[in-house]
Amino acid sequence: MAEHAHDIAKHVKVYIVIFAVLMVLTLVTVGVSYLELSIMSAVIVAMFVASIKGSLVACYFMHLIDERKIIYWVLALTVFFFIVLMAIPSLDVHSGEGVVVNR
Amino acid sequence: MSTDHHHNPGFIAKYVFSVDHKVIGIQYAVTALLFLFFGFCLMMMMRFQLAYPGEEIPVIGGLLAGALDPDTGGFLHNLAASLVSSDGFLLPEGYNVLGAMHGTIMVFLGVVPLAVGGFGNYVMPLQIGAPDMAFPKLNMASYWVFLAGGIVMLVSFFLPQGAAQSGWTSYPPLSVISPGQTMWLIGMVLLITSSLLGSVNFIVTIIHLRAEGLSFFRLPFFVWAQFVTAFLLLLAFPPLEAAGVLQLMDRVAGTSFFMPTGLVVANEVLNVAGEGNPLLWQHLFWFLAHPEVYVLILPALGIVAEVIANNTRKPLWGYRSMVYSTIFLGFMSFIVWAHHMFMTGMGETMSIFFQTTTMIISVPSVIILTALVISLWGSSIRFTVPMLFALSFLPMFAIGGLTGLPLGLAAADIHLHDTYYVIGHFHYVVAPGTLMALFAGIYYWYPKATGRKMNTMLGHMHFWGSFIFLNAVFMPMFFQGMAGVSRRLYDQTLYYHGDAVQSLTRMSSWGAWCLGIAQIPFIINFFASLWMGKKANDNPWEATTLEWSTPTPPPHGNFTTVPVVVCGPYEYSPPDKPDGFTPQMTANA
Amino acid sequence: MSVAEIKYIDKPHPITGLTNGKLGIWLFLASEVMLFGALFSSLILLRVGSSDWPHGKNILDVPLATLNTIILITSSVTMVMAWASLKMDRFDKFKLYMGATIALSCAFLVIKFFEYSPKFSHYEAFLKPAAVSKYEDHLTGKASISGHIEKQTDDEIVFKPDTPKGDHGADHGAEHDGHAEHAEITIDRADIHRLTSFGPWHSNFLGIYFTMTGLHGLHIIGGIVVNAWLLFPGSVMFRKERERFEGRVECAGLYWHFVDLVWIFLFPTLYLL
Amino acid sequence: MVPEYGLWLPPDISTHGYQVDRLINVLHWFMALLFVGWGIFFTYCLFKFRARTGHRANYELPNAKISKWAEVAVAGFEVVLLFGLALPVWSQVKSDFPTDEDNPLRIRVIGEQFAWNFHYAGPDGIHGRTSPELMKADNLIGLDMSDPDAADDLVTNNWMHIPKNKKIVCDVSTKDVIHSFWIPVLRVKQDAIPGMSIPVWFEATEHGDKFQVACAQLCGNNHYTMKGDLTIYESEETFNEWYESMAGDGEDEEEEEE
Ligand code: HEA
Ligand code: HEA
Ligand code: CUA
Ligand SMILES: [Cu+2]
Repeated sequence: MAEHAHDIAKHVKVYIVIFAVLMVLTLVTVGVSYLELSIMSAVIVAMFVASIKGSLVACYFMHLIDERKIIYWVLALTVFFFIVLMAIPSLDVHSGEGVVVNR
Repeated sequence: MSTDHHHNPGFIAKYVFSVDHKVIGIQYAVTALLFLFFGFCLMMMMRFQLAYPGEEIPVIGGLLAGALDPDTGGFLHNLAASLVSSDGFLLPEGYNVLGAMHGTIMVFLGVVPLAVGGFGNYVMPLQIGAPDMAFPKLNMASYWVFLAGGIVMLVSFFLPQGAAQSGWTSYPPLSVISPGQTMWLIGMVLLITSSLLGSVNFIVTIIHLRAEGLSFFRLPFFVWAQFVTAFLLLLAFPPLEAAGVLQLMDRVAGTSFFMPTGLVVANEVLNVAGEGNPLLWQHLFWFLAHPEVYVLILPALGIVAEVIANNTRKPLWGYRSMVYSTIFLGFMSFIVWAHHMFMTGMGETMSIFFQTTTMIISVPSVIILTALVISLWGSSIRFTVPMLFALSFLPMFAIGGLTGLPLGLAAADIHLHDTYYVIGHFHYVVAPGTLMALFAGIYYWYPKATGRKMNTMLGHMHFWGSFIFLNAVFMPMFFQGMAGVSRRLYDQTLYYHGDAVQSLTRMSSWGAWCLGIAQIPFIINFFASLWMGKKANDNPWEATTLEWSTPTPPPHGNFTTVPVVVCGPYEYSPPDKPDGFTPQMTANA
Repeated sequence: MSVAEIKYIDKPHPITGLTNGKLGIWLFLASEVMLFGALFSSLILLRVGSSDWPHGKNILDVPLATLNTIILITSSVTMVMAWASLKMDRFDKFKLYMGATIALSCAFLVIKFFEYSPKFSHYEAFLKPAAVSKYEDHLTGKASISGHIEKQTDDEIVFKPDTPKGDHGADHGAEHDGHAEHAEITIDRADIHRLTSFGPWHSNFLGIYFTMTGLHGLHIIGGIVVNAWLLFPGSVMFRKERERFEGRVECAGLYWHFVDLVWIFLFPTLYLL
Repeated sequence: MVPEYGLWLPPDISTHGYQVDRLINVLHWFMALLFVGWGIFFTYCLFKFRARTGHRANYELPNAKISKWAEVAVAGFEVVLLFGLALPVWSQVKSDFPTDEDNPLRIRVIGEQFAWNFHYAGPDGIHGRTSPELMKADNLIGLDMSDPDAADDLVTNNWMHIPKNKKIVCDVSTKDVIHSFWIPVLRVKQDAIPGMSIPVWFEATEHGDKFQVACAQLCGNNHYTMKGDLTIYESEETFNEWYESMAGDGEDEEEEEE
């Protein structure tokens, strides 16, 4: 938010650190992909790293870490519906009694 | 932005590319009314085929058949070729074109733009005491993108492939392999974009620009309805946009997101990669389309609440529970979508979940409707024209809503799914329901927008005609559906059960044409009153909400004094003024 | 007519603590979450339902994409630095950082172009089941051969196949296989069930890859337009309406970080898994 | 004999259909009751509280406990409907598939634009292999005649034949777009989803040859013509007689009959 110049200067230091961390994590996830992990663990690791990177961007570059309440509310609502949306594939694949025919 | 108000804009800037929410609202409303009318005309043609299968359509059939010749047909040629045979009767593909475009136009180009774009834009900022929308230019952009979408849809009729013909639901693989769908998808992407721009604007405006003293629980119910609606549009539309992009890819880039392996069309194996999933579309579509139906109904409920409060001369009963119900309704509407898909072979757990949520979502509707009816108790009802429309909304929405219950129970849906019962159900909520509420809104706010009242006599003619004939159109559909007649059926007499109820179909068609005639007084009234209507003062209905405390028609910036709100929205007949009312806005701040 | 002013354009609202623009951009981003959410959901569904989902690394160019990831993250940093410079009253630095952001985004698109274009000249021939054994030595997939077309006639195709599976040193993306020393082979058209380049029509994997990265690319273009406006014509606002200008830069930044964030998820899901 | 069709539900000739009908009927009585009760209150208000001289609106809100009770009652009734009537039927229709002991007749139902194909397994009870490449005008479902199981198979086009009093399982699939397999008199409806084969089961309690199979989902221009005939035989014996007479006809599929 509207801070004073020296606050911003402090922010800038944080940005640089985050930048470095993001770079390292990028290399980590690329590196891990060459390890030939099983698909399950590969997905978990990749998504874990991506979530950390994503949260860093959201929290620090987008300043979500000290954002206003109302934005949290909007995002909470969105996240809820996002999860519902993500449930669609599982609803579809695991519960139907139809048989997939791969003719 | 705000600085623009200081210039003296020219005609174009003032009335065409205007950033004033009132002008944009009127643009939206008029465009939407024209689309409604157009959508209705499509349906009147279809109803002829249904009533008299395989006969020449009177007048229009001959006209179009005359345009079949590519040399003399001119721009009508493509249209005619996609609709009629050389004998002037409707082709099966023509029937499908009309049906798909009727649904699309009514929902996305008629009711939503009228209810949200029109009434929302015009009335909401006034009711919250705001000078304009938070982002006036965005507001203008949203209208023009909407219009572009509408034009794309209209133009598609005149292209060689014709307009879309796979139903408004556009289920693949049919939609991917049938002509005309590409334009539909492009049009939809534009319409969705327009709605997104609009909804951001609505939410910011309602949160930020309320007048001093106008707390959330002093908002008129109409504003609440618009608020929840905007959230539905904001969060439910993007998945359809995604689905639309995927379907567009399937059509133009040859992908097969919705096409499984080994499809055989006309004994040829389709040369696509395969491995797609047609149900993915249905999930994404209904993820939008169920919230969408509440987008159709919530603004209507808002209008009805305003009109009823005003004409009962008494505060609304259960205002708070109505507000909470609306929020709950909006929230729940995101998790009932698969009740449109019970017959796709979903698993039992999943169907139990969606049956339960569907039953739950009916409860807030019951609460809202009950509150509105109890509001009549102890009141003093003025049967003005808007009030007649608002009152008739209640029982007809109740019929539509109640018939949603059998559809929501999968076992009953086995028989009713995709029959005319469904058509009956949702037309009772969208046509005798929403449409009547929108008419109420037009009669109610017309004096504010134009400074003149609409004619009461013509209004009564319009009301009784519409009321009677809407029921005549849609009531028979329940019996048709019960008997087992499928929807989207070009000729039901081929079936034993369809032939048995053909007389009902015919009755319904005559109802539709009479309904058309019943609109004539309205159209006359709407235009003639601009010049000949009785002059109205600033507050002809003696109403409390803010839009009636500003000059008629409201100036740029809406208010001449800074509005300060001192009380709730419906202070009619308060103890200190038994025959009067307390406006929300103090006379002078 | 002071009544006509729209409030909270430059100053935050006392209760929400936000300007109109900032609340608006967050709502817009919420809708964007749902847009990309739906696409990710589709991707998962398609992948789970597929019998043979390729490993992104075998088809796509991971080094280029890694480079692009680095570029995009850097551009996010320069973007936030541009905003910080404004706050610290360094308009010159703002211009510098903003210029860097735009340059990086353009670089991203250029690299994307180089990533996309070879796909359209690289082909895969899916063989009919009966013909698979005939080309045993050259198979690159279960029943398919990928490579470049050298010559084609009505009933034959002269094909320069990629290094077959199993050969070592081939796991670094098909694009480099143009260099692989491999003899040309001739394939009977009659043996081919489907011949396709590696465009979106190739398979659902490439379909969703092109759709999602393409849509993401459109977002990048949108960001470039906005940022360029802020850097050139828009920057006169800095002197006239300072707060409002800062607000706009902040909103553009939020949007830009979101585009970056989407990429952070796209990159592993498409390229690495 | 053409069954009597009328304004309400079509005749029901299935073993499970009465439950569907009962649910629909109970529900409509409930809806009618609610609507009428609510309508009486509504009309009474319109009359009693109309604006007239000497009548004035009352600012005080009525303390309407009754509404709470009405709402609770509605919700309660919905719960009863859902758990008492609707879900049991649904689970019977969807999960209680006939077991091997019931020895059901399995028929593959394959939709196409614009016809229903019925694929019978014949005496061996095994459906022959099919493949999309073989689907041609003279072999609509692409039956692979090199598969020995296909030898005694029979395919009918737009004409379904089943015996009465026998459990039937239909595996519903489609060649091209989505269709919906619907037999109104049997209270059976199942969408045919491309890429999937979805089973439904039923048992007929009447016989006759004037029944119809419909397509309930928009599937293209001639969706409306996509109807088949349904003949229900009095017993399994008569059904088998029909089967043998068809199999002996020496149609394409049966040429390799021994
Ligand atoms: C404005 C639009 C609108 C609204 C509000 C609704 C409301 C509801 N709808 Fe409807 N529906 C549609 C529009 C709408 N619908 C459309 C367009 C389709 C078809 C799409 C297509 O396939 O093309 C459809 C289809 C549809 C289906 C799918 C049918 C099928 O394809 O087989 C289902 C199934 O569950 C359903 C259920 C419901 C339910 C349970 C409600 C509930 O919300 C209703 C709740 C209301 C009430 C219960 C009545 C209220 C109260 C009273 C009567 C008062 C009585 C009270 C007291 C005494 C206290 N609808
Ligand atoms: C909001 C939605 C909406 C509305 C209002 C309507 C209104 C009407 N609908 Fe529609 N309908 C749908 C949405 C809607 N419909 C949908 C989604 C489908 C499914 C499509 C599909 O299968 O894919 C459908 C399908 C559908 C069918 C089934 C077709 C089939 O399955 O084969 C039928 C059949 O009769 C029908 C009839 C009507 C009629 C007679 C009206 C009447 O109520 C119309 C009344 C209209 C007016 C009275 C116009 C008023 C306006 C004016 C007079 C303008 C005046 C202008 C100025 C003053 C400028 N509709
Ligand atoms: Cu098949 Cu309709
Ligand atoms: Cu619904």
